[in-house]
Amino acid sequence: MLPDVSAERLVAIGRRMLLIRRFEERLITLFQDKVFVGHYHVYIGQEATGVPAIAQLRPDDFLFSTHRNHGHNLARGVDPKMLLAEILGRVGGMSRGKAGTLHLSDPQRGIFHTSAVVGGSMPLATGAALAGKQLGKQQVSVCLFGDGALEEGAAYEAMNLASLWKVPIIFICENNCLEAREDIPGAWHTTCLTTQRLIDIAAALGHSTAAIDGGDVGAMWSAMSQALDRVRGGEGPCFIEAATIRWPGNFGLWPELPMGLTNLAWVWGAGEGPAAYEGWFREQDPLLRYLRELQAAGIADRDTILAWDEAVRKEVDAAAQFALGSPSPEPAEARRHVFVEAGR
Amino acid sequence: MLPDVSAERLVAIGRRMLLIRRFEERLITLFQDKVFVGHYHVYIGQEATGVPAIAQLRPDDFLFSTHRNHGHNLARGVDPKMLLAEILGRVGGMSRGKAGTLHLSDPQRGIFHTSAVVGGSMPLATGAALAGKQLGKQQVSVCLFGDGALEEGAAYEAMNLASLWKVPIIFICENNCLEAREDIPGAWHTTCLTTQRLIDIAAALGHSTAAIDGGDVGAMWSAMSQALDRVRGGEGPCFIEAATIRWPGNFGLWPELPMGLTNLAWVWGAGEGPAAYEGWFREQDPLLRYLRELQAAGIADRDTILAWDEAVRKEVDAAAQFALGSPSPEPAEARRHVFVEAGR
Amino acid sequence: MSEMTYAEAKAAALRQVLEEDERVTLIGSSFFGLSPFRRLTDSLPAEYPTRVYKIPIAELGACGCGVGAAMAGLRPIVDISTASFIFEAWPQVVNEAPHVHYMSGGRARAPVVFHVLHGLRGGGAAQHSHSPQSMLWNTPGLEIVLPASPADVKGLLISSVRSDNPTVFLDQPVLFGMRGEVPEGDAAIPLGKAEVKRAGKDVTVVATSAAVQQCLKIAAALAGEGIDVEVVDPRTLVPFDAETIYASVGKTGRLVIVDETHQSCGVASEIAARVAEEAFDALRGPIRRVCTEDVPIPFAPVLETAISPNEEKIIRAIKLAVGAA
Amino acid sequence: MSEMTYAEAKAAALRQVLEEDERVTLIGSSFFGLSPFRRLTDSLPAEYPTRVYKIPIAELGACGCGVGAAMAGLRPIVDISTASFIFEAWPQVVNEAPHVHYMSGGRARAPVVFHVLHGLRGGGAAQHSHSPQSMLWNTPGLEIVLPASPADVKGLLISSVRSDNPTVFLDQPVLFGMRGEVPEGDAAIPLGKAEVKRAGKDVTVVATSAAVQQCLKIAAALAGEGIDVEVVDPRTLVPFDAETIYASVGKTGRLVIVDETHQSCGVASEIAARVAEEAFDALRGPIRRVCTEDVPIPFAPVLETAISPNEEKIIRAIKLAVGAA
Ligand SMILES: Cc1ncc(C[n+]2csc(CCOP(=O)(O)OP(=O)(O)O)c2C)c(N)n1
Ligand SMILES: Cc1ncc(C[n+]2csc(CCOP(=O)(O)OP(=O)(O)O)c2C)c(N)n1
Ligand SMILES: [Mg+2]
Ligand SMILES: [Mg+2]
Repeated sequence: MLPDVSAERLVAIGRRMLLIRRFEERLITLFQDKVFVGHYHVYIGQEATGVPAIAQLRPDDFLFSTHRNHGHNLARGVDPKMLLAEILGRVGGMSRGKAGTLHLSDPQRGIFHTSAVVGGSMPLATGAALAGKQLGKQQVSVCLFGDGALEEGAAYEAMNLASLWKVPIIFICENNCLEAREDIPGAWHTTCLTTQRLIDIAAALGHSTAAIDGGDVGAMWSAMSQALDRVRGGEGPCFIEAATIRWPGNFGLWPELPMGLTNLAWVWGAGEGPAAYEGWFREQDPLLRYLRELQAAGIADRDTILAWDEAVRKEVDAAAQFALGSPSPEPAEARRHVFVEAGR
Repeated sequence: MLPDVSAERLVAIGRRMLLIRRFEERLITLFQDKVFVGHYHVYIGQEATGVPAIAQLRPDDFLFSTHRNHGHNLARGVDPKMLLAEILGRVGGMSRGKAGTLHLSDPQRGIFHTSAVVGGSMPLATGAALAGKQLGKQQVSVCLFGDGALEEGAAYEAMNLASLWKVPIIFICENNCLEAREDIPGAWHTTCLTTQRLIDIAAALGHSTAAIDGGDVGAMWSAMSQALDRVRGGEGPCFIEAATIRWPGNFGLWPELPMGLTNLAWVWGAGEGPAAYEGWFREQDPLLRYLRELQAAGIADRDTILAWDEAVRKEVDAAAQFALGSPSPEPAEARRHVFVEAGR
Repeated sequence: MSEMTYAEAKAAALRQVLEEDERVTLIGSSFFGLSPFRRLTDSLPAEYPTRVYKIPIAELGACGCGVGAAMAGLRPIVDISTASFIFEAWPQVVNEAPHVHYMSGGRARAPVVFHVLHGLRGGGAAQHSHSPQSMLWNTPGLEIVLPASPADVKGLLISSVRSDNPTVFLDQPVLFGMRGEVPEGDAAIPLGKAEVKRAGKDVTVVATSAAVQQCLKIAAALAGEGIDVEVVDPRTLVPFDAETIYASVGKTGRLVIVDETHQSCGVASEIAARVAEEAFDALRGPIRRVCTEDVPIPFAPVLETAISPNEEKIIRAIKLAVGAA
Repeated sequence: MSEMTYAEAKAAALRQVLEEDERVTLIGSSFFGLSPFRRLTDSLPAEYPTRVYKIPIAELGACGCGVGAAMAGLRPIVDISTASFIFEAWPQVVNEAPHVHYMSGGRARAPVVFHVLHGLRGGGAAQHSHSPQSMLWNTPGLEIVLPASPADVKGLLISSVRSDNPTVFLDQPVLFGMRGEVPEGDAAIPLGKAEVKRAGKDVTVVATSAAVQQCLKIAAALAGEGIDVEVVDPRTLVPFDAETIYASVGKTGRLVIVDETHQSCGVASEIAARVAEEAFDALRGPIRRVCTEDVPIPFAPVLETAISPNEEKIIRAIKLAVGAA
């Protein structure tokens, strides 16, 4: 279902989703080329959750992400060049190479700090919401996290505090435990939570809740717009559970591309792909699903979509060129910014 | 309502409740006499929860308590002499004066260690239940805690683990937030939980739940016996919320005796008391409530009850004499038992 | 100057920062724990109804909220009361707050203050008696403040709240009733300046928090025996004013360190290691530490005293240091 | 004796303790994190289906369960993998486990092992690179084990599980691939015995964990320059074998300490403080520490190396110590 918004916004959403996809695909190939170290997490398969949610924020709202943060940053409009340079540990990155993939941030866009500790962002986001309330500018704090976060006690403390103080926060749980290969609703393969309806917990703690199909841009759009109305109106926290089907390349910490790069011909049913993943690219992939909806609604035809792709790929090429061209930081950089020195 | 058990058991329950009451009252006067240091918490007003719950345990079951642990220890049959000596920091105490009021334990009775950290005992008790399951002797772990524990993340992690592993555990939340002076159901004066039905949380995490009147011995008895059947049968965790009316002497950490010592004449409607606390001693006090039930059922008359009281007071006198006569430990005691030395 | 108790000076500082900056927000407000001095701040929630938040028993959540609120523009003071319970908040205190500025490459900041009451309290036993400052010192990115007098608590609390960095403010409740002179007006004391609390020539005693006052008393007594003790109070562990300590050791050649953290990897260990590294040539004898022994804290008062850095142990260490034992 | 990798020796120890004592129970089982060596223990859940428990992302709950299960009669090993996440479990690790035996006056015990992978890993950045051993050393009641070779990991892991005390077992994944001789049969190594890993007469280098192997390589290289380095590995911090270190310093008169914890209140601070207190007269020059600098861990490899106790810094410290710089 398409969100009920202008064609321009619909197009912007699709292009942003495509940018995330191509960015992450490029990242995987860069890692395979041993261009950077560490473990990392990509956002492929969850584009339909983050993009329509984040697209509705005001510039001065606050955004909190997790270890799986590239897509959220791109959705918020962070420069892909600096983002990629940071992931590669280069001085051209937003944090001059000190943060890497796990701690991407852009304070000017309300992304102050990313915790890669599972559950860690939920108290932080609640505190930012408190500031939003206190500062009187109706700023909202949005906190995205995985289903795993609800295994950590921090999540409950944060949800209780948010509810107690009635702060303007939206918790969005991206539940990616529905396996693409065994997509039985309720079969939570990677989570160890004993509940099957995550919203029950939030509801018990006084949140207004919604459970939606996280692969459906329209569903996310409307859940989010309702939640925003509610929290900006001072009615206290909302909790949205977005169930996303797990992308088959999400092998633990080091993703792979089992289907190769996404073939946009899959949008219009053409193009071959590995038989094992037919279910994914014919039905489940949220990017392809959305592009098919745009096509069906007459908003974008095949050529338009291919033209977007070309533009996006150029943007990603430029980002890669910038990042690869940016040097490693000087060793002395390591000793800067431990403390704020000014004004002391 | 009286539990459906033999008169002997009914009597034993009443006498144990009375022992707890007189023990705690004596303790308050000892503190006022500056006989011991620190802050402490008494069990007055919650006797109808702990006693019938703990009375049903097997000798080899495990029991976990909190900062408010005197009553649970006495209910389990711990020697009042050593208990009091420990609270006073004397060498005759079970832990030779090292534990004090906050950390009373009696490993032989399955009380291995008492955490005075709010929420701290819930993971410990879950682990003991795991051992109970693993060792194959059908041992059950029982964990008593206050409503405040559900404000700590530890509680949720423990409840989820217990449910996931289906270990034999009974969580008993003694919710003492119903103020005696303003006993409106749902008015949670001291807690900061946003939910008003604590069992909803446990239910969302897969527990079998029951919410009962914690001032009613019979209600507690049957909730507990059902829970024990269930967990010993390997069906996974139970969660009981026992709502107890807050005893008016429970002023934060240093209790007082605003009505003086409990006057048993209040059982049969005689005896004066401070007008401000009429509601408490005429209706709410769980000890008096239970004794009235025994009297009404013809199990104990006035003289019998007074005779119990005399015996209990003698036991408490003896405990006080023992504890006060026990010396402070030698300084060198402080350096013993940091590590198990034998068998290394 | 006016004379007041440590507790009054602390309450005055709180009111001053609340007055001067409306971003200052209290998340929890038991700054005097359960001591009778709590009356001094009991009315804060009523005085600042929109700026004081009551917290559930959720230290991790509360500290995380403090960090988040700080990043988003407030100046929160999170009160944990008993220092032992900062452990519940450890992931936020040591693995979020100190990394905000650094991981952002200097673009974000988290000017939060975590307030705790540390140390042996008489009957606190193993779980309510912690002095977590050395664990915190092992965490780069946190400022650590340990006041030891009425003037210091006022001046250092003001500077902690004004600081742009995450700061842990620890005080020892035994100091609450102590009286002393406190300067009027903006009495801020910069973080990172040690104070020679008593000048002396025979031996340097570096003491922290309540141990400072204990050592000053002992120094006065030992003066009568002809031992001239210099007492240096670092006041903040981060930033740390090592120079003042090196200068003192340069003068006396003898060093005793008195501190309430457990001995192994404690505050005294770090100070000893720095001096053994940077001022070794000035030392004329072994460095001696008087700390809480490496034992969980027992309940009974006699046991608590036995393992604490008590007067007897301090005097013995000083006498050994000056060769008078 | 047979030659094997550190990872193989560790896996062998795990199988040995599981075989010899059916109370041994695994709560979590990622003993090799995400390294390829995980294949060595991948089959444990299938081999011991009733004795291996999968855990949710709930470190506090899992560690608490380990302590509770230990008190009630099991011998649990709780695996936290990345050491940074032991902070989530801090209240159970530092404020429950170490107090069980003591608070019970010697009647209860908590023979649990907490297993973590510590240290700089290359790209772990601020939140995945911790070495919490010094914070743990500040907590009386915990045994702390830091193996540095295939023989040590096997022998120390067996003893950790057999110990009646709560024990934190930390290893550095960079060691997994190292090959070395491991004795056959019951290869248990008692906790509390340091090992002189290389004898030398010019300078004592006390190193821990992976730094031991790093220092042995450097020592071999410096031998060519005529500097004879003695490398001492304490192997366990608690119990701590200070005597072996004092004896070594007594012989060399020079001390360099190399360790991966952050410098302030780190493991090296404690060792330095003890020597400056107990073996001062043997010292012929300043004690030098080479640690991770007091900076959050940065992501970029060049930055991580810059703040780590790297080869260049170790060599410089040794040369300064022996007066060759
Ligand atoms: C406290 C903590 N424990 C463990 C980890 C290691 N870890 C990183 S990602 C991850 C899985 C998280 O699952 P989920 O929250 O559902 O997010 P997803 O990766 O599925 O998007 C784990 C366990 C961590 N980062 N933090
Ligand atoms: C983690 C932690 N934080 C704070 C405290 C201080 N404290 C002791 S008792 C108590 C109230 C507990 O309330 P509840 O659990 O409902 O038990 P009750 O005293 O009402 O029986 C608090 C906050 C503590 N012991 N542990
Ligand atoms: Mg997930
Ligand atoms: Mg309560």
